[in-house]
Amino acid sequence: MDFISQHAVLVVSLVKIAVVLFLAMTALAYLSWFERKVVAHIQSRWGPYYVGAHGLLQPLADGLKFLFKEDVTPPASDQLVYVLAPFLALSLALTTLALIPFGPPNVRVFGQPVFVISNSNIGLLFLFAITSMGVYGVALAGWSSNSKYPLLGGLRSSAQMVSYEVSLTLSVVGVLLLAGSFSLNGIIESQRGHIGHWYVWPQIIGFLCYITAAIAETNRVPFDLPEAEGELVAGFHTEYSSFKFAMFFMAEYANMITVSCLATILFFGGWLAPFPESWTWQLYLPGVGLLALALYCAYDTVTSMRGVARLQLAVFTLLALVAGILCLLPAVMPLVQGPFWFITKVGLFLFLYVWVRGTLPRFRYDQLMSFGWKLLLPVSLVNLLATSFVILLGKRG
Amino acid sequence: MNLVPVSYYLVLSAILFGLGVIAFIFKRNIIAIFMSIELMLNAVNLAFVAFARQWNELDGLVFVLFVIVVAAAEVAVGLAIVITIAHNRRSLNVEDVNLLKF
Amino acid sequence: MFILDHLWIILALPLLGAALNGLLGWRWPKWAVNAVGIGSVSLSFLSVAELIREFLALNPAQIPYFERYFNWISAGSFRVDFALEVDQLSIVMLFVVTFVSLLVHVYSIGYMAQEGGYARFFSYLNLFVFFMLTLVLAANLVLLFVGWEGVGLSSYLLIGFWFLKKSATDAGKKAFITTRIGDFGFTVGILLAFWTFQSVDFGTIFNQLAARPAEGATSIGALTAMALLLFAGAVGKSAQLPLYVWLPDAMEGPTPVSALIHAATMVTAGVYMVARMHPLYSRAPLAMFVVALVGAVTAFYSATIGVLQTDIKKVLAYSTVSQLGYMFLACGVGAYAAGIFHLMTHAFFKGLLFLAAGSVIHSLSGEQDMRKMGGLRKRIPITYWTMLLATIAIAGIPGFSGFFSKDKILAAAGDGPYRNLWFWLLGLVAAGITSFYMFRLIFLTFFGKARYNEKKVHVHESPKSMAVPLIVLAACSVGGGWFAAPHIVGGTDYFEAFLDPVFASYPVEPLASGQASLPVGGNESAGTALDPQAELLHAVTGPPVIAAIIGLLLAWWFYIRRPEAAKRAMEAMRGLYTLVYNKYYVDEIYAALIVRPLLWISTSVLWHVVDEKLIDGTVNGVADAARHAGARLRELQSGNARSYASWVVLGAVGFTILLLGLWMVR
Amino acid sequence: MSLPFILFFVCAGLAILGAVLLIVSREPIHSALSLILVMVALAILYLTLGAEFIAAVQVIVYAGAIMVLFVFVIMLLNAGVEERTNWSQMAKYAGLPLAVVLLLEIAQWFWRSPTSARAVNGTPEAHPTHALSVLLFRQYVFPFEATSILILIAILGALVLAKRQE
Repeated sequence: MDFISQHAVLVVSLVKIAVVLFLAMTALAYLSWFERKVVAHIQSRWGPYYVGAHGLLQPLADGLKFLFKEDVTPPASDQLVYVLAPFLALSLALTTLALIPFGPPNVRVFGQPVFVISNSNIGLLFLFAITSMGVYGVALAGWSSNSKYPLLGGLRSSAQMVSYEVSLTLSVVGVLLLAGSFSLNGIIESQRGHIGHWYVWPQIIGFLCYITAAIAETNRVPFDLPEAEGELVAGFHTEYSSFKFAMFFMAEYANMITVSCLATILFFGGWLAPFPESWTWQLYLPGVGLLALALYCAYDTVTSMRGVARLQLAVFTLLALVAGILCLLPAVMPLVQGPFWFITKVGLFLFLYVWVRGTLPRFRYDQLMSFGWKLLLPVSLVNLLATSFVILLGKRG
Repeated sequence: MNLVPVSYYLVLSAILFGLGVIAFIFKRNIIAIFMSIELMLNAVNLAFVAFARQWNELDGLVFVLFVIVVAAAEVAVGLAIVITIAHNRRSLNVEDVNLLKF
Repeated sequence: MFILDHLWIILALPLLGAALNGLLGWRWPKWAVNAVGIGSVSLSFLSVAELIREFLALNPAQIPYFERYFNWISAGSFRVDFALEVDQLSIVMLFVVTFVSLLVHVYSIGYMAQEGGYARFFSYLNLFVFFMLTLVLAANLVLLFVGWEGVGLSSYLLIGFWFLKKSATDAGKKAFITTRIGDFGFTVGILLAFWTFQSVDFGTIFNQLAARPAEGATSIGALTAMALLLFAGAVGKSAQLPLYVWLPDAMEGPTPVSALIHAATMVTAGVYMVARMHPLYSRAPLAMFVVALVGAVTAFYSATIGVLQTDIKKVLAYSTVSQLGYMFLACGVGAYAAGIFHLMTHAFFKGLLFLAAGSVIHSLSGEQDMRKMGGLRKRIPITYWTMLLATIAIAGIPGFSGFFSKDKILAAAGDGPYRNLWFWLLGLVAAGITSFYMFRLIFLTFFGKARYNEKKVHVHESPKSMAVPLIVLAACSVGGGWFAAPHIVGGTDYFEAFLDPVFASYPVEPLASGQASLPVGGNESAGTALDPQAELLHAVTGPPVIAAIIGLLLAWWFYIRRPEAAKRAMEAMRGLYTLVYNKYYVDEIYAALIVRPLLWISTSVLWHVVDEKLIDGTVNGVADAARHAGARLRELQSGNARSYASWVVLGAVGFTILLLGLWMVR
Repeated sequence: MSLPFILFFVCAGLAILGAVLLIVSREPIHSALSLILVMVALAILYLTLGAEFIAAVQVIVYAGAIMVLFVFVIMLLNAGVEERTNWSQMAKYAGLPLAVVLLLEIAQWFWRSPTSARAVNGTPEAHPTHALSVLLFRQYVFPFEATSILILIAILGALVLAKRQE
C-alpha cells in the first residue's frame, strides 16, 4: 500500500498516469471506430469510410463534433448532479485502468514498475471497489435530468448493474481461491507456464459467468436495456448532448476495456505468452506482426487509395514499419512481450464484445433480471462451492 | 511511514459522529435520517480502525467488518420499511409518522 | 413400636379423611363418605390403641416420648419445630378424643341422615379430630396453639353448620369471637413464655421451671402473669366465667357436634392445657387460686342457671360449663389427676347425655323444649335408660363414674394441699344443684304425660347407628370410674397412679399458711389404718352423695310429686326466678357494656373515619398521583422520532460527562 | 508538513465537508452524494491507517452497495425537497446545543486520552489481509456465521416488507 511513501513515486506515478490516460483516450476513440467497422462488416456494410483512409480519422471528427455541439441542459434538471454524473462515470471508468498491469512488474524505472500505475496487493478488490461506484454515473444521470425516460433508464440500469455485480464478483472468487492472492500481478504469476496453466480451463464456468455478467455490467448488447432505443429513447443519457454525452460514451468503452483487461488477467494469464518459455521464436512475434501490418497497409496504399487518404495510409504504414523494427531490436524485444500479448488478448475480447453486439438480439427486462438472479447467481455460487471443495480436497491429499 | 498521530483520527471520528448526531436530530426526511445513522456508524468505524492501528491489533478491523455487514442488513430492512411507510403515509417526513404516541 | 415411631399417622388419618370428604365428598354417595369419615377416625382410634400398647411397653426413662419432624418456624432465636410428644396425660386425652369421636361419628350417620351437606359435616368433624389430636400431641406451646385455634375454627364451622339459619351463624361468630378474647391472652402468654424461657418447647420450659422457686401467693411475677394469661385462653376455650356465654348458644349446631366438641373434647382443651402446664401453675400459687376460684364460681353459677332452662340442650350446655368449672377447680387445688379423671368421665357421660338428648330431639323430630316433652319413657326405652344412667353418673350417685371423679375433686378442694373451705362449699352446693336439674331434665322429658302433639309428632326410637354409641357410652359412664374404685377402700387409684409420673415429677408445693383440715369426707388420710368397710361407708355417705340425693329428691318432689309446688316456689321468689331464668342478664350486660360501644366505635370511628377517610384516602390518593403523573409524563412520548433522538443525545451527553468526570478524578 | 499529513488533512476536510453538506443540503440525493464523499474519504483514511482490506470493503459495501440502495430508493420514491416543519420543540431548542456538547466531549475525551500523545506505533503485519482473514475465520468464526444468518433474515424481512405493497 506504500504508494505515497517517497516523492519519486509521486513523479513517476504522475508520468505514468499521463501516458496511460493519453493511450486510453486514443484507444477509446479508435475502439468506437473499430466497433463501427466490425459491426458494419458483420452487417455487410462498409462502415465509416470517408474521413480518412478506412475512416481512420472518423474518431477525430466525432470528437471535434462533440466539442463544438451546443451543450443543452434541461432547465428542470438538477444542475449540479446533472454535470457531476458524466464526470463521475468517465473518471471512475478511467481510474480502474490505474490498477491494470499491462506488463511484467519486473520492468522498472526508478525502481518503479513501468507497466502498472499502482501495484497494490489487493488490486482486484480496489478494482471492484471502483467499478462498484460506476453505478452512480448512470443512476444520477437518469435522476438528475428530471425526465421520465432517463429516470426509468437510470433505475433500470442501476438495478441491472447492482444485480450483475453480485454474480460478477462471485464468478471471480473461484480464481482468487486458486491464486490465493488479491494482487493482479500475483494472479498472473500464478498462471505462469503455458496456455494450459491459464485459469480459463479450471474456471471455465466462472469464465462464462464472468463474461456474461461483464457484458451486462457494461450495459452492452444484449443487455443494453438502459439505452434500449425502442423503449426509452436512449435511456439515462437521453437528455445529454455534446461532450457530456461523449463522456458517457467514453465511459462505456473504458468500462469495456477494463472488463476485458480483467478477463485477460484473471482467466487468460494477463501479459503471459501462451507458449512455454522455451519457445524463443515467440519473442519475434510482436515485431513480425507489426511488419505484417505495415506490409498490408503498404499494399492497400498502393492499390486502393487516392489523394489525401493515400498520404495518410502511407504515414500509418511508416509508423507501423518503425514500430515493427523497434520491436525487433534485441534491447527492446523482451520489454514489448508483455504488452504485446496483453493488448492482443484484450483486443480479442473487445472483438468478442463487438461480435456479440453485432449478432445477438436484446433481452427483455424481466428476462434480464430473472436470468441474472435465477441462473447466473446460482451457477456462479455452485462454481465457487465446487472450486473451494476441490481445493480443500487437494490440501488434504 | 505514517506519522499522523492516532488521536487526529479519533478527533475526526468524534467530529463526524457529532455531525451525524446533529444530522439525525435536524433532518426531517426519513432517508436522510437513515443516512445520518450511517454517518455515525462510519465515524465509529474510523475510531475502531484507528485503535486497531495503534495497538497493532486486528480485532478492531474485524469489528469494523461486522459493523459494515450489520449496517448492510439494517439498511436493507430499513429501506424496505421506508418504502412501506412512504406508500402508506404518502410522505417521507418523519414528523408525519407519529402515530406511536400517548 | 410402629405407631410410636410414626406418631404422625394418628394426625394424618383424620386430616386425610377431612381432605377427601371436603374436596371430593360432595359428589360421592353416602356410603363412601361414611367409609372415609368413619374409616379415618376408627383407624386413628386403632392406632391410638396400638400406641397405648406400645407406650405401656415403653420403659419409663423414655417418657415423655418426643418425636421431632421438621423445623417449622426459625426466626433468630425464635425456633419452633413440628414436634410431637407423648406422655401419660396425652395418652389419656388421645384415648378419650379418638374414642368419643369415633362414637360420635357413628352416631352422626343416623343423626345427619336427612341433612344436607353430609360430606361437609364429616369433613368438618374429621378436621376437628385432626386439630384436637394436634393440640393433644403438641410438644410446644405454638403447635398447641395451632391445634387450639384449629379446634376453634372447626367448632365455628360446625356451630354454623346450618349456615342458612341466622341464629346458627351468629352463634358461630359469637363462639369464635368470645374465644378469641381469651386467645389473645393465650398468645401474649406464649410470647411471655418465650421471653422468659427463650423457648416454647414444653421440655425446655419445664426444665427451667424446675430450677425456679415458686412465686409468692400474693406477688405477681412473670410466672404468675404467664399462668394467668394462658388461663385466660383456657377460660375462653373452656367457657368459664366470664367468657362462658358462647357455649349455650353453640347448641345451635348439630347435636353430635355439641356432644363431641362442646361437651367431650374441645371445651376440655383448657383443662388439658392447664394440666399440661401444671409445673408453671404449681409455681404460681396466685394463679392456682384464680383458677380454683373461677372454676368453683363457674361450677356453682352455671349450675344455678341450668336449673331453670327449658331447652334440653341448653340445660346440658350449662351443666357442661359447670362440670368444666369442677375440672378447673380440681386443677386449681392441685388435683390435676382428679381434674383429668373428671374430664374423662365427663366426656363419657356428658357425651352420652348430649347424644341421648339428640336422640330424644330426633325422635320428636326436632323438638328441643322440655315443656313440650314428657312420658317418653316407654316410647324410646334405649334412649331413656342410657340417659338415666348418664344422669345418675353426673349426679354423683355412688358406683357410677361421676361419683368417683367428683368425689376426688371435692376431697382435694376440702383437704388437698390447696384446700379452701369456700371452694369446697361451692362445689358441694353445685353438686346438689347439678343432680337437681339433671333429674328435672329426666323427669320432664321421660315422665309424666306427653305434652307434645301426639297427632302430629310420630315418636320413634333412633336407628341402630345412634343406639349403639349410646349403649357403649352408657357402659363407659357406668364403669369409667372404677379405675379409682379401690382408692375408696384405701387401695391405689390406678388412674392417678398412671398419671403420677406426669404430675408427681413437679410436686405441688403446699401453701405456707396451713389451714385447718376439715372433716369433709373423701380420703384425707389415704388408705391408712381405718378399715375398708368404714372407708367405703364413709365415702358413699359423704357430703357430695348427700347433696346429690337431696337434689334428686327435690327434683322428684317438684316435678313428679307436686308440679304445682314448683309454681308456688316460683311465685315465692319471683325476682330471683326471673333473674336466673334470664341467665342473670349476662348477655344483655355484655351487649350493653361491650358489644354496643364496640359497634358504635367500629361504625362511627373505624369505618367512617379510619377506613373511608384514612385508608381509602391514601389508596385513592396514591392512585390519583400515579394517574396524574402519567398524564404529564406521557407528553414526553410525542411520537416524534426527532425529539426521541434529542432525549437519547441528552442521555449520551450526561453519560459522557459522567465518564469524563470519573476519568478526571482518576 | 509531510505528505501523510497533507493527505490526512485533505481527506479529513473532505469527510467533514461531506458531513456538513449532508446536514445542510435539503435534497436527499445531495445528502446521499455527500455521504458517499464522506465514505470515500474515510476509505482513503483507512488506507493511510494500513487497513487496505477494510478500505476496499468500505468502498465496495458502503459506497458501492448501501449508498446505491439509498440512491435507488430515493429515485424510486422520487423524494423531493424536505419541507421545513418545526414540530419537535425538543429537537429545535435542545438538540443542537446537546449535540455540540456531545461532540466537544468526545473530541476532548479522545484528545486528552492517554493514546493521544504518541503516534502510530509498531509496524503492521506483512500481509494484514491474510492475518485478518485468519482472525476472522478462526477466532471470530461464530460471530461471522451469526452475521451471515442475520443477513439471511434481513433479506427475508426486506422481501416480506416489499411484497406487502402488491
